Amino acid sequence: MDERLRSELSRQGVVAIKLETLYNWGRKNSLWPLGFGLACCAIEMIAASMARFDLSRFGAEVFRPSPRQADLMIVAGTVTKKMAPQVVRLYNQMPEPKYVIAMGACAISGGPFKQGYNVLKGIDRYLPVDVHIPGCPPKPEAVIQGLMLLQDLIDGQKLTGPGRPRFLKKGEPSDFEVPIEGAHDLVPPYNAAVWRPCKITIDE
Amino acid sequence: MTGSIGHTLQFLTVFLVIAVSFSLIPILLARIWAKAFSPAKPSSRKNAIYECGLESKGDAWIQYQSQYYVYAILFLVFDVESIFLIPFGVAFLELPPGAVVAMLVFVLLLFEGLVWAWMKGVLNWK
Amino acid sequence: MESIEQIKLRIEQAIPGVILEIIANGSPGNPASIRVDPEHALAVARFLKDDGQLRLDYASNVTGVDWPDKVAQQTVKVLKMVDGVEKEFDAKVETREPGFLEAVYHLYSMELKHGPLVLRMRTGDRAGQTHLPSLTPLYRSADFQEREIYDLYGIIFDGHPDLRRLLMWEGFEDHPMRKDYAEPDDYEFEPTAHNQVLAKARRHYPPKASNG
Amino acid sequence: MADIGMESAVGISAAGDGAGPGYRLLAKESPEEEGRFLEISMGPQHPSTHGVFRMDVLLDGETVVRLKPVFGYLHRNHEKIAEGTTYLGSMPYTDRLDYFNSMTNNWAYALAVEKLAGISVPERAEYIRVITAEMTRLQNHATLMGFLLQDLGAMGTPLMYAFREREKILDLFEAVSGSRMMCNYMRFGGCRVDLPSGWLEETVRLVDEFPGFLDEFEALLAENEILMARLQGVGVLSAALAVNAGVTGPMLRASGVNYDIRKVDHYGIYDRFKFRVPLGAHGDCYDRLMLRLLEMRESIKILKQALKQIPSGPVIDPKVKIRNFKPKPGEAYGRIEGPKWELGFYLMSDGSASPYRYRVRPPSLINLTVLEDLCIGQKVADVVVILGSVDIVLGEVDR
Repeated sequence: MDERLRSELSRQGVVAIKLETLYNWGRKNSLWPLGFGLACCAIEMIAASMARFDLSRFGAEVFRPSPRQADLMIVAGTVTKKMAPQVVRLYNQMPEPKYVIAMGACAISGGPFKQGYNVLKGIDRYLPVDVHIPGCPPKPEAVIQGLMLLQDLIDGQKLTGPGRPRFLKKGEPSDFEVPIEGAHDLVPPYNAAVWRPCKITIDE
Repeated sequence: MTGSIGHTLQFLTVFLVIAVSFSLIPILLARIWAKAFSPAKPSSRKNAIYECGLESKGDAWIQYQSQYYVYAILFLVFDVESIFLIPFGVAFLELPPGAVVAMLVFVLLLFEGLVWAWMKGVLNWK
Repeated sequence: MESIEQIKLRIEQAIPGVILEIIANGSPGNPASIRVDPEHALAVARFLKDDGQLRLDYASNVTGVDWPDKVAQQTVKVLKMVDGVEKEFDAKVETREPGFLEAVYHLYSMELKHGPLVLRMRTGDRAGQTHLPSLTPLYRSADFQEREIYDLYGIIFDGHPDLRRLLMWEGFEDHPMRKDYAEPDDYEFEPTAHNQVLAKARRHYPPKASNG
Repeated sequence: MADIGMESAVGISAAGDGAGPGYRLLAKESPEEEGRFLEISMGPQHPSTHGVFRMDVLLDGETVVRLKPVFGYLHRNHEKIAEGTTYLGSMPYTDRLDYFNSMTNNWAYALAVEKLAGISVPERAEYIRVITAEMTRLQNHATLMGFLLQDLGAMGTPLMYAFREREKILDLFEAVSGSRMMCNYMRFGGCRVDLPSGWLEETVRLVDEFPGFLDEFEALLAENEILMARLQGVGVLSAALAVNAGVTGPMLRASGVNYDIRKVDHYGIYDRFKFRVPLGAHGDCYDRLMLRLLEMRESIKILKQALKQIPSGPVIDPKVKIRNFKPKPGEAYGRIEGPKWELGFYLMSDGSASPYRYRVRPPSLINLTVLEDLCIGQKVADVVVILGSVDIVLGEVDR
């Protein structure tokens, strides 16, 4: 099915597309985020879904309160060590094709509150993050650009073959270990299966 | 004669088959799709009870108050009543006055039950 | 509002046996504070609240402060016998002042609309005796703030109706706002721009001859 | 003053003596009472709790028997970090305290440091501070009404109107300070930069249009039967309990106590403007909502006067050292009437560049002291509305 034939057919009013494209097109344009604001970034997320910046142009303005009906978790704000088990438990309870957007410097790496004793230095210690939106808080336009980036990511997902996304592979886990609140810190401090710290050598 | 009746019955069965298959095919497709493409991965963490992000403590099988049961019964009674009223409403014009009186008795009987429950104070929450 | 000395005198008359101390405030134009001994704190607070001229019925702010032990190094002349001859040596002597925890109350009056009276209470020391009387029975606004001080500083408020940790999770054991709190070490090196700048600096400047 | 007892009438003692994780509200469940009470937690992730705030509610059917708020899910250690950075270094952190009103947070912190170090502020800076603070009050009250109506069930539509007005004000803040929400605009002794050209005319136009929005909202809200049925008589706060529990701001004035720090402390230049302080009569949720509407009208009056009288001149006191700013040892407590309530900063300095103790008076945390008293006996749906009318922000509750 080369391009010339396809354009010829489309001129006759016949649309020929792959099932994969249709499947991804449908999912990409109806991402339902989980109504789950943590801090200041949540206000910018709400402002992005309001009339002026209008997240509903991308089909993502339905903020579902319960994780069972959401397929996109926007971690908007500082994840504290007291809140981390809840965030991971909510992620576990979401149905399978689910994505995580780490919105704001706090969710990405602890942000301005990095030296806090009760602040988790980034949600990618416990959850696989798909899109990072830097900023403190990122402006609503940045939130929309982050969402469009996620839509491109979904667009490129394969249905078959080794390049399949995580949720289509049998062996890949769909939920992750929930940390427990220990005596001095979260136990375990990070999820080794998910978190890939950057390898450095301290040169003397 | 029977052929024409047999004929209309066949006509009905075709419609029945189409209706049933129209509802079953998407479910079948979804099942095939799940088996072929996205494997199911049930796990205890995923099926945990959702309680605002917290771990749910205690089990849900506790003895409930009888008050809830009374509300449920009253709702059920009036739900069933509305089922009877629907065909009555559809065939209202062709019905003789006797049927209207019968339905009136039926409705008033239930209404009297509600008034009694209200007077007895079952409805307001103690 | 009267001056703080007058208030001190009137409190001493009203409550016999109370130990009051006025602590000056270094910055200009800000009120000095009164330090009360924990035993009479509740009685003093009740007096301040019901007194006709003061009517301090609004505890605006309750703060915990940590004063760690002060270790002062002094050099002292010491006489020592060295093979039969007395010689003077100066030896370093460490004098250790015991630190304490402090609760500071800012009391205002909503009725007479006048300024803050700063009330201070100090605990015995930072480890064993960290008990202070709670003012929550008098000022309900101190309820959550005292729970927060218990959580972050470790002052146990006697008489508080529901003393639990406010901000940290219940299983947490340390008191994080103390000056000597050691954070769990979850340091994560981030290759930021400074890293390249550091490497470039190292290449440019030869390492110092005696890096001891 | 009657000491308001903590135990509720039903005589269920607080089970928790710090009893480990899973603090249970219900002390001991005798067998025959097993199903009587239902303990649920409107937990950290809940559409009604404006952020990560958790309430453990004990229910008898629909009515609330006990309610214990749980905090700490957004405890970001603002005070511990502030003890590590310089005075100016923690100015951007104050934006993130009450992330709806960054201008007034900055002003409160700047006021406290100016009190500590004895710094004077030039005229024009005072006027700019009053103008930006009153505009913050406008957008905060508009957003509050939007969220309260969303709690009542009007999903989204009133919030759209409120955010439309808020966006206009945020554009002006972005023009003057560079960022929509996190302005970081005040400095000790004035403001960072002067107003851009055309900003004042733009603000005058906004202030002239704003009453139109207010009339529109008042027409929608004042005589709306659903609103009156749902809000009147719900969550009544008595004046005595309000004063004793340290409640401040519009919630206190809705109970009839005339205590507005702009009139009590005479900070800034509020004495030059004629404005009135609206007071409520019943102290219920309806009064709190309407009070905010009236306060917006007063803010517009202040803005009109300030915009006419603003002089030209320096925006910051040139004598103030920005680089290594080391105030003399001492302590100071500065507070302002924020859009939500009294926001205070208590600073202790030991002569070094970073504060020895940096304490933020968390007004939303203290206003929540009375949440249990307001909610006992109400229905669960009313708990959501009462929390909405208290108008908390989690960045400030947990700091």
